[in-house]
Amino acid sequence: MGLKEVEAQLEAILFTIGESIELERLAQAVEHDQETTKKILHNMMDKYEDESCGIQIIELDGAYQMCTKPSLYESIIKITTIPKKHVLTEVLLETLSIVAYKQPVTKLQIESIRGVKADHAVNKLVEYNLICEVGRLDAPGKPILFGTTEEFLRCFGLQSLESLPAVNPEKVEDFKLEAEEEAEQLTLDI
Amino acid sequence: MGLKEVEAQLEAILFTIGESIELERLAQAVEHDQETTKKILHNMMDKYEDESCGIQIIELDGAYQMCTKPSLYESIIKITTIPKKHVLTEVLLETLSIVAYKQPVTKLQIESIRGVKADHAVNKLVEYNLICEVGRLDAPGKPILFGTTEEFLRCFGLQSLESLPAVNPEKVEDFKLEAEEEAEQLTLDI
Amino acid sequence: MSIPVKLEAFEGPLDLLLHLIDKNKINIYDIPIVEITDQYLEYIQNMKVKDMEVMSEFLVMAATLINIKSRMLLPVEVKEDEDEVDPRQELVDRLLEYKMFKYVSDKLRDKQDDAARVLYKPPTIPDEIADYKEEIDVEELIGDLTLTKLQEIFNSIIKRNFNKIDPIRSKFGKIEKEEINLSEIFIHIQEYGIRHKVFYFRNLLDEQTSKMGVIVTFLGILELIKQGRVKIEQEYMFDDIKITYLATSIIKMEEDGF
Repeated sequence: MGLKEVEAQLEAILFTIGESIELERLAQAVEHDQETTKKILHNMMDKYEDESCGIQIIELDGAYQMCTKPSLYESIIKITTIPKKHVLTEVLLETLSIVAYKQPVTKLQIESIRGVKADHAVNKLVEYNLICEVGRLDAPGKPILFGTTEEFLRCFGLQSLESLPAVNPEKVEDFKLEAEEEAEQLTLDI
Repeated sequence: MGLKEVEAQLEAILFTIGESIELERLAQAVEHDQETTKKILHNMMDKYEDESCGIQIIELDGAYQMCTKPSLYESIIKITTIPKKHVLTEVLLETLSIVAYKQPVTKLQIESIRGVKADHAVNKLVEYNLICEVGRLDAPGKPILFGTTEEFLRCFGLQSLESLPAVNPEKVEDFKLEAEEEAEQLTLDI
Repeated sequence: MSIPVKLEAFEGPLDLLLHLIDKNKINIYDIPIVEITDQYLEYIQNMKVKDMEVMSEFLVMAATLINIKSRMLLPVEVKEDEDEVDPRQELVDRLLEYKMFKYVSDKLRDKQDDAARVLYKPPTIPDEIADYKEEIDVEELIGDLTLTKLQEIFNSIIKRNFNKIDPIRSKFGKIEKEEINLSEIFIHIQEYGIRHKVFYFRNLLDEQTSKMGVIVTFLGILELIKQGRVKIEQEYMFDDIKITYLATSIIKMEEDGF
């Protein structure tokens, strides 16, 4: 089977399914190994970069999904209404960031960072399918551990957790240096 | 606006809508007259004829729709029939054990025992035919009561629910005592 | 100092603290604890929400601040081989961590806005394929899971639930506002006494519905005996108490009356 035909197969599959599909399943469907299938997919992704293309393929933690390019958003909403996404309040977003960067994390750990109860926020994020239970902590009471979902990656345009915005370590270092300098002058002038 | 960009717009629109859409609306969206839009569409249709393309644009009575090429039907069937890997995760196991020993039980009751939403787990277990609806609770909203299936009994070699080993009530007492002892310990520490 | 911002606007104690630090333009590593604590407490006092849950979260931080403040006021015991730890250090660390998460959540919000511009297509799987129901091999799914193991899982859930319950606090009843006003009841007894002159203790109790009401009424009578304003007689044990009201005026309960 020629390369071109495999490309056509993958395109048709991704179009029909609409949702994300794991590389493993795609490889099985086109009867190639995962390595080859991945190469073909990335080859297609390059082709879609052409400015005459309105669609693209995105990778989500080893799964692939077809979607439109962000630059065409305005043209699309001209003729169709897009279902509203969940609006994340400050509380939800802060809680979500903690889960994203600290995962797997328990509710208690989230609460100790934010200084407030997290029950409501955690439940809402689970309901929105942005975080989910990933296991239990081996500690008294076996508290639930939470992690982020694939939907989280999709909603925030992330390929994987590695592509989370980096917390600028330099910035934190700057703070620290500043503080040390001041600490030297520090007297008990409270 | 360049021709290429219009093509990208049309592609993105047809992809998102999924259904057929009249030439008139397409022309409005891309801000060109119908004649030009039609020409661009037919140009795209020619391009899609390439064998590396899995999708095509079809014309239906003055309307256009994006769909897969009929030759790729087999591949699409294949992907939908590839068996997915099913595993009983920790979450599913816990939920199943609650249903087994507390049945008949509502989703809300499961949630209050586990402390998190149970929708996903309950749906999965129903899909796996391990639990099923066994009735409705006579309470506001008439919530569904879940119990284990015959398949569940068969798999565990049980003749009926009665042969399900009951949770030892003494053990429950033990837990209570343990918890109280720990609490006393705590007060001593204070 | 007037409080321009409502406390409800803050996500929690750390949020409020960061706001104060920001507003006073002070270095997070060198927090003037006295000043910040005073301002913080002022905010709490002006809190509109009297929700215990919310309030307690803010109060925990207030206690922490006061603790740091008092530690800083105490003379530092100089030990030679020990590094002097600034009492504020832990608070600074917490604030920094919280600040960092606020910072990344802003970044995530931007990412979300960008990602929302990408649109997806609902599945368009032909009906005949969509109807295909995958056979799930339940036996394979269950694998080596045994009933004993399932029961162990259930037991651990139950045990976990007992652990979750705070055995001390779960026994606390609901805290309700004291509806009984001592001085009001005290005056009420005297009014009753003036009207009836001679009556029985039980008559007074008819109007009291709660246990606390009964106790307070009893205490009221004791106080009146002490002041020589009533005379009481009881024929035999557990018999109703006959009360004769002697005074003609009504006195107010002394502040430290009870």
